[in-house]
Amino acid sequence: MTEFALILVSTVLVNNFLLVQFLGLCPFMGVSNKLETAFGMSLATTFVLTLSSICSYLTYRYLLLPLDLVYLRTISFILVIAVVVQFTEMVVRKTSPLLYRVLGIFLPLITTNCAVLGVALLNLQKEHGFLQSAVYGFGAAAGFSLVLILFSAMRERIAGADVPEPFRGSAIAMITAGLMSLAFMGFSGLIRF
Amino acid sequence: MSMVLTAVLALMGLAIVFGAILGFASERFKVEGDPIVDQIDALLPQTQCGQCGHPGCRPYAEAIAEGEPHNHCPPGGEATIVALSELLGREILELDEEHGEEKPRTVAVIREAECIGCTKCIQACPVDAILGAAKMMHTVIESECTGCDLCVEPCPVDCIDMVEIPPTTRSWHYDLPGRNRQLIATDLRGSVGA
Amino acid sequence: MNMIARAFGWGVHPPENKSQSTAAPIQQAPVPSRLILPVQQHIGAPAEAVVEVGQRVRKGEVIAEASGFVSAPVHAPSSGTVTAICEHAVPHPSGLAETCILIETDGLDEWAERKPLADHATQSPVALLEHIRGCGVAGLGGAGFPTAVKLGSGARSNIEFLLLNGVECEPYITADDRLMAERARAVLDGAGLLARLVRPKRTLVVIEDNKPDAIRALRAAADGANVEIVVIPTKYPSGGEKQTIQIVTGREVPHGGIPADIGVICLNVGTAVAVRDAVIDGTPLISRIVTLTGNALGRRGNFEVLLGTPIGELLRHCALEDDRLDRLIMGGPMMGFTLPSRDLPVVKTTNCILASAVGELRTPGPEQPCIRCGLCADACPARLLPQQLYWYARASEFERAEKHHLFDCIECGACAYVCPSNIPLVQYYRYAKGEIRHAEQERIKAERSRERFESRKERLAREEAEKEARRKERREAAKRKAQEKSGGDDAAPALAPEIAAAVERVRQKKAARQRDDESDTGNADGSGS
Amino acid sequence: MNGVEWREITRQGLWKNNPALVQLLGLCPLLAVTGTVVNALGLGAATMLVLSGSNLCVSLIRNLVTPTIRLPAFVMIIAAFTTCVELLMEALSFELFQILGIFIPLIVTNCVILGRAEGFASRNTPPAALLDGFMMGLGFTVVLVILGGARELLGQGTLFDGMHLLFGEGARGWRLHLLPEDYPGFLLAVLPPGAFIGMGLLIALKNETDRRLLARRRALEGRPVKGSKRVRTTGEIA
Amino acid sequence: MSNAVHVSSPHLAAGGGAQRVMLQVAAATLPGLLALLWFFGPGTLFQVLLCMFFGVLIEALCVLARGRPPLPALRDCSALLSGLLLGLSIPPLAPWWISAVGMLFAIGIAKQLYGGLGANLFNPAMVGYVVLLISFPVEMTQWSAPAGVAGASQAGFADAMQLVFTGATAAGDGIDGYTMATALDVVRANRLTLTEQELLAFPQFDDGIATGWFTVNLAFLAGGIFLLWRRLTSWHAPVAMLGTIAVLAFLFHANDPDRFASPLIHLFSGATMFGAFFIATDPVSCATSARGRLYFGIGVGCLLFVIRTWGSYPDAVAFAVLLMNLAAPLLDQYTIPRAYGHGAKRSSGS
Amino acid sequence: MILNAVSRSGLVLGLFAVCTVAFIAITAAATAETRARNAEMAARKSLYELVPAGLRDNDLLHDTVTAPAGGLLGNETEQPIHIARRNGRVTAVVLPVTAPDGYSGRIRLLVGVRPDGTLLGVRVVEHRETPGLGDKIDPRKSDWILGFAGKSLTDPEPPGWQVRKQGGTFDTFTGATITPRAVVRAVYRTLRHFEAHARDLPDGREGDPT
Ligand SMILES: Cc1cc2nc3c(=O)[nH]c(=O)nc-3n(C[C@H](O)[C@H](O)[C@H](O)COP(=O)(O)O)c2cc1C
Ligand SMILES: Cc1cc2nc3c(=O)[nH]c(=O)nc-3n(C[C@H](O)[C@H](O)[C@H](O)COP(=O)(O)O)c2cc1C
Ligand SMILES: Cc1cc2nc3c(=O)[nH]c(=O)nc-3n(C[C@H](O)[C@H](O)[C@H](O)COP(=O)(O)O)c2cc1C
Ligand SMILES: Cc1cc2nc3c(=O)[nH]c(=O)nc-3n(C[C@H](O)[C@H](O)[C@H](O)CO)c2cc1C
Ligand code: SF4
Ligand code: SF4
Ligand code: SF4
Ligand code: SF4
Ligand code: FES
Repeated sequence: MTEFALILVSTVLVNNFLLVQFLGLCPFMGVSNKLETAFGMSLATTFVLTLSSICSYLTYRYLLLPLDLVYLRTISFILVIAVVVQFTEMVVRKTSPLLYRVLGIFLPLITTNCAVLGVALLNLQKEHGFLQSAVYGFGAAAGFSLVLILFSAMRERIAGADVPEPFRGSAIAMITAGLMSLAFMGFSGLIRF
Repeated sequence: MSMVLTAVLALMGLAIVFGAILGFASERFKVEGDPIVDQIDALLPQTQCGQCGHPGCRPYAEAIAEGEPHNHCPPGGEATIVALSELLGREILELDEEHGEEKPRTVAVIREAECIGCTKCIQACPVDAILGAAKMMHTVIESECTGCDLCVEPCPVDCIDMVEIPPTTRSWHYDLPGRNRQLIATDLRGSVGA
Repeated sequence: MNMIARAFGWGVHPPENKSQSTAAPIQQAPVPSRLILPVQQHIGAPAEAVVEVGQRVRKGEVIAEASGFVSAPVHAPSSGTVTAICEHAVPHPSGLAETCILIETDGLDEWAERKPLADHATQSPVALLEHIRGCGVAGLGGAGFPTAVKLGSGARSNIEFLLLNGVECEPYITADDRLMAERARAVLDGAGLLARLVRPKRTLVVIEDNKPDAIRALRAAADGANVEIVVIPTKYPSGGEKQTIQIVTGREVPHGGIPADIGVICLNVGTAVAVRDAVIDGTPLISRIVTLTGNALGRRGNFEVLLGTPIGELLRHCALEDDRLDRLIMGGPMMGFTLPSRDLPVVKTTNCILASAVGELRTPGPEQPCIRCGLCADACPARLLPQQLYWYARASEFERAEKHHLFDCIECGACAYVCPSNIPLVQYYRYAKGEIRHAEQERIKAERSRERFESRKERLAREEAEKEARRKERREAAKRKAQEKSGGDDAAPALAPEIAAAVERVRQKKAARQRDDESDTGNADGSGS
Repeated sequence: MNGVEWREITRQGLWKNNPALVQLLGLCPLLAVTGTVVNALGLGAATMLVLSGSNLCVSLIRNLVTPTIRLPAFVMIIAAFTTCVELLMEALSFELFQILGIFIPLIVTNCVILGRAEGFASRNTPPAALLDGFMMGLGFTVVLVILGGARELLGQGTLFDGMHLLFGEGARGWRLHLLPEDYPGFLLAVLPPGAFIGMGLLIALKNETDRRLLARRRALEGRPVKGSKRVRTTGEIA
Repeated sequence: MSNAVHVSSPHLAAGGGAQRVMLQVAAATLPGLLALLWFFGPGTLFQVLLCMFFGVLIEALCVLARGRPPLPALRDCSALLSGLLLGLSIPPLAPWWISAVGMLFAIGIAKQLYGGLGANLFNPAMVGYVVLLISFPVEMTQWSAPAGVAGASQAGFADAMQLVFTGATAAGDGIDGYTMATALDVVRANRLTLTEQELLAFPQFDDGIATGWFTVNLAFLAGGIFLLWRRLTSWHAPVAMLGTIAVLAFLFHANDPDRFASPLIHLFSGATMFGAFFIATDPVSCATSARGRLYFGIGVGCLLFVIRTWGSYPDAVAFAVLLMNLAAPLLDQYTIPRAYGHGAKRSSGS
Repeated sequence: MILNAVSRSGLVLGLFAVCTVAFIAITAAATAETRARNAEMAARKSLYELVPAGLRDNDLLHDTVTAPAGGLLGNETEQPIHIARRNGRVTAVVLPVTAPDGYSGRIRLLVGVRPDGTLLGVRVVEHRETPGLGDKIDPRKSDWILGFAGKSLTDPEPPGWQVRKQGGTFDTFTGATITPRAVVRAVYRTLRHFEAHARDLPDGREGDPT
């Protein structure tokens, strides 16, 4: 149990995917303008990330490893992810138009969210088992969501600020992310491997 | 060679399974319709002036949905561009000046004495805001006029003016502080000392 | 007497400056030579003028009739001749003009027949209400809401408290104070009449503890009457209706609701007296008590002023020292607005004219950025976050501002008063509210334009289809005829004249399309007629 | 493809629509591996290769795929190129391969690549697509290298440290000490916050340059004709 | 008569300008500053002056770069206060360029890029501090030894000045001779290996409290009480923060006194009181509503305790505050007070 | 209809898979050898740094015995001890060690020891010490760690196996005492461990201390 708790603390705070590991930054910059959309994106990412973390693990463990095809991991993982994403999108769109309104436009973006593939690859690198992979995926998504939501709330406040002309928009967002990452350095050392 | 073969077979298997799942899902979970045009149209000012290069607001809404830049509507101006940016998740742009500039809201007024009753303005008006019959004097229904000024040009005797809507005590409101600094600084003794 | 005022944390203590105008009793202001009467002096629909230019009117005669449910008639404050019904600047922050009735007084001050409500003690509430409505009584404490409407909705609800608002928390203003001190009896009579209408469980007169004369007078007069006098601590803006209700009853008027929803009805003490005068004396609302104060005036005090009296004349009466004048404010320093000219009339809602001398009002320094110190939030009686409202209003983020309850702001100005950065917060809110209302109107208009555009397009399509059908029919008929006639010879000259005309029209139309600026005379099929 | 088009694609890739500065895509590698010039260059080159190759292939097969499987198909092409580049790098420049770590396989999810595949290559001819891929890749690499250079310089006072990882032993001597030897090193620059802040400053710099260029062009050319694109909503008036 | 048209009510004001608030807050740091000078030598004075100088300079340059007149922006004195607060946080004998870099990030990046006073999301002084701490850890962890600790020697005025400006005294000594691990450093480094008695036997401690630091904290507490009394800041954030630290420290300490420092050490050493009353209270980067500020304070307290106890940093005021700054805008969204008339409050009269 | 769509999507995607995978597989096959060699080289590199070429002629990487977890070496899991030989005789041993008491957690080291108990050298494999402070144990940042070469349990004497601040002979970094202390202690323990187990070395020692 503590092991899973440690994985969670580590992925959410200490080695936050966005601010420390630099994974998933494009959607982080792209869909953080409004709090509502950030929530939608967080939900969608959490779902897909956890699911694809599990699916990638299964593909690796039961297909690539037995056949000695580890070098095909990238292509098979990305395939798994693309399919999980697209399948989720179609199902959500049909079964819950309401949810689709919230999540729909974000789902395709997730395929190219490198956090998703990153989780799958890091699971390999860290030699995680099934449950560990699932928790790692979930933790990564939770960390992503936490920071994304905080960031979007901050951006909403910046929107009203008298930011110097050249810094309006993405430049100040970048700098804000930098200061966030600065603050997150405070967590370093919390988990001593 | 066998290495290549297992690789190909394994991935092909995976791909076929996934392809099949997606193909199945695409049929099973099919939906139609694109509500985004309605949402865009709802944000456009409905002046129907054509400055965006489209015959009316809805065609422009369709064009935006297709990817045309969303900064072509002068009557909507900055507010509309911002709203569209938010809706579409696009960057906020400046109004494209080739399409015109943002001006205060106006209405058409026909100088009735000069009107010859040619009905051309009636044909030009996109919202049927002009009343009149052939050879009779025409008038603009002020509350319906969108201020698109499409009726001005066709008038053969140039009797239509676009006038700014004057504020009333009901429509007037305080401006953002600091907008009219000079005014604030001005000593208004003259106007008060009646 | 049980004390039911509660402690409250919000509010501010601006310097009161009330003693300047309480020295003398209420005096009668002279009848001016000219009266300016806006047809709208209240919330709701403007009244409609029922007099004509040149007509002679007598004091108390109706000159404009109420034009809707929420509306109030206007009466002639003195006798004279109507000289114009025209646009004239009205007392409004914008300084804009509205329809006014101008009367040249004849100095006779000749009353029309006064009609007190006979046997008012036995009259039905409906008759009482009608009488009040007919007398044009509107709230004298704030926004000037037609009193009969308010009482009507009170009479329909189950009212527990009738509050007479004698708080008068604004600095400088003493009109209600003097009224209560000098006409305590009338206030209580009014209260009695109002109580008959709304049948409350308790009737309370609420007064701040800085008006000992008024409290004494009312307590003396109320002895035995079924009215309680509630004294509350002095703090601005406890006189705001919602705040008074909260202090006295502990209840809050729900957002978007009215006091009657929580069993309270709140009227200014002046309004109560106006009701009394209307019912017992048959005097319609033609005058009110106005505090004339400020160091730029040689004579300060409270005056009973005819509505419509030009402020310039009042100021002259009070010996305005022009060279000392700094600001001319209608209302108090916290809620009032500056007047852009002096040729403006006293209206039903004018409780004070403040002519401040240079250096008298501590005006805000230059605006600085908000440091989010939170003093404004501490002061806000509506429990808002003024600093957030300001942030969003300034950035035109109206949606967020509304989420922070912008429309619950009563514009009391307590926040701006305490702001260390001297930010004119209220102006930001007024700007934001105005823009939001404006956008809403634009949206409604856009919606209508869309419908009209669509229906026009439909109509054109229909007409075009019909025309096309007709054309086709004619063409076929022509073909048939031609075939019958000449067996396939389709020479044009042989066509029937009306068909030739039609073909010509079509041809011309096509040509005209190519030369767009050339005008065409064949407008037989003009679509607009 | 004519010269005008050629120039336009180049301009789009390098400046106007620069994937890193304007589209804000591919940020993860951009920030993660720009601690030194050599890392930046290595990843930039790899990305450029994948981008050009996948753009070309996508363009070639653009008429073959149905919308349902478009995404997986494109992704597979990109993944194939990425894996090949990864394998090649592992074979040719092992140390760099280790330093760049998972950011090489992550080229697959570099949004620039899929973005160009979807947005450009699947709608244009192979030569244009190839050029677009190359130019976008170049634009991306240039930003990577600039950011890498700035961070390396501020963080450790050197430039082109470790170039031998990419260019062989001969490049060891390319290392420049631009700042005095006892420069304490501004650690922030090489840590994550420095990457974000540096990127923010770079974007601001581009915005400012653009603004000045625009002002100058406006001054030269004059303003566009206002309202020249208007049409009549109600058709021509007879 | 200056009847400004279209200027809304109110026509009265009680505010004395932002600078009055800032200067009073600055004055409230005086007891703390004096205590620091007493225990750690005159170095802090140079740091404070340098930081204020660079703060004002950088603020002026930034405003000028935007093509605006610098005087109105400087008049509010907030750059001065930020400089003062950063100056109080950095080690007394740090080289002069530390304050320059710190203020560049504090004012140039954390404040002016967001639009200046009132717009910054992060506490400028703490951004400056953290940038310095992670970039120049050597310079930033060399605290002078407090007077009264065995073996501590203090740099005199001239020595301190030379150390700050040239890095060495006239005699050629570096700062090593004057520095010593702080009490919190000792706790951080030894808490897993030593018992409480052994820990408190270090010269940095005296009677279970951190020598020097205890008094410094008391002095800042006094300044803080002045702030609360003058209503220059609301009580919510500092009280919540100190309360949270006290409760957490008490619980853990009671459970295992050898592994977890006592509440007394947590509350009265390092920058606790300074942080509670002068840093966590920065109105601009704090949460907005009273409830938000309570949560903000609780958050700072929790993070401070967690990072001090399990993290890499012996003192964590700056990180804890920055981390909560980051959460403040979201807190604001969810702690909007219930406005008048919202929510069914219908208690009956009397 | 459904079946049609399913099979078509499946087939086209399958086709893509075939092409792309073939492409990858061929590349993989072509580079397989180089890659394997590279990986091996990389793994050897740190060992070779500690054990100069003159001291070995065996396959250092694969000539290992297992060190159990815990004990003086302080490793969390079993780790291989690499043994260098020349002409079949042991010339050096490379021990994996974990220092548990670094400033920010464990520090993993490789310690090279000659059979006579003198140090060949020490290298840091993994650490999380504060950049700019504790990370000077990395030879890329400072030469400090190279100073261990030639030291042994008798040089200096055990009391000297401390950092200078605590009366020992080893320097510390400005502002960082804990990290060097942790490393020094770990190396000292390694030497003690080596001494205790020297007898267990697979076969004799080359060149007894003379
Ligand atoms: C738009 C509007 C509608 C109102 N409708 C009613 C109503 O239907 N019944 C009622 O008793 N009071 C009504 N009121 C009166 C208010 O409850 C309140 O008494 C009045 O606005 C006093 O305003 P003051 O506080 O600004 O002077 C209305 C007020 C406004 C502004
Ligand atoms: C900030 C504020 C302060 C007010 N102060 C008073 C006051 O002191 N006395 C008063 O009678 N009305 C005051 N009003 C108006 C009351 O809210 C309320 O409208 C009035 O008492 C209703 O009575 P009426 O309809 O008879 O005018 C104030 C309104 C506001 C917004
Ligand atoms: C943020 C921070 C990071 C530190 N990192 C390290 C470190 O990595 N290694 C280390 O030995 N000391 C580190 N220290 C210093 C220790 O806390 C302790 O003060 C120091 O080791 C005592 O050394 P001294 O006696 O030479 O001052 C750090 C201190 C701080 C404040
Ligand atoms: C009570 C109070 C506390 C303050 N604390 C800080 C602080 O911790 N750091 C800082 O840079 N400025 C502080 N300031 C000054 C000012 O608010 C700060 O510079 C703004 O963040 C700049 O926009 C404080 C001001 C006040 C009134
Ligand atoms: S410019 Fe705007 S208002 Fe005019 S037609 Fe186009 S969309 Fe409508
Ligand atoms: S009246 Fe003229 S300006 Fe008004 S809507 Fe019609 S055409 Fe447009
Ligand atoms: S009182 Fe003024 S400075 Fe303070 S928070 Fe409110 S608006 Fe901002
Ligand atoms: S926000 Fe509105 S209600 Fe609150 S104090 Fe300011 S003006 Fe008054
Ligand atoms: S590059 Fe990582 S999400 Fe785009």
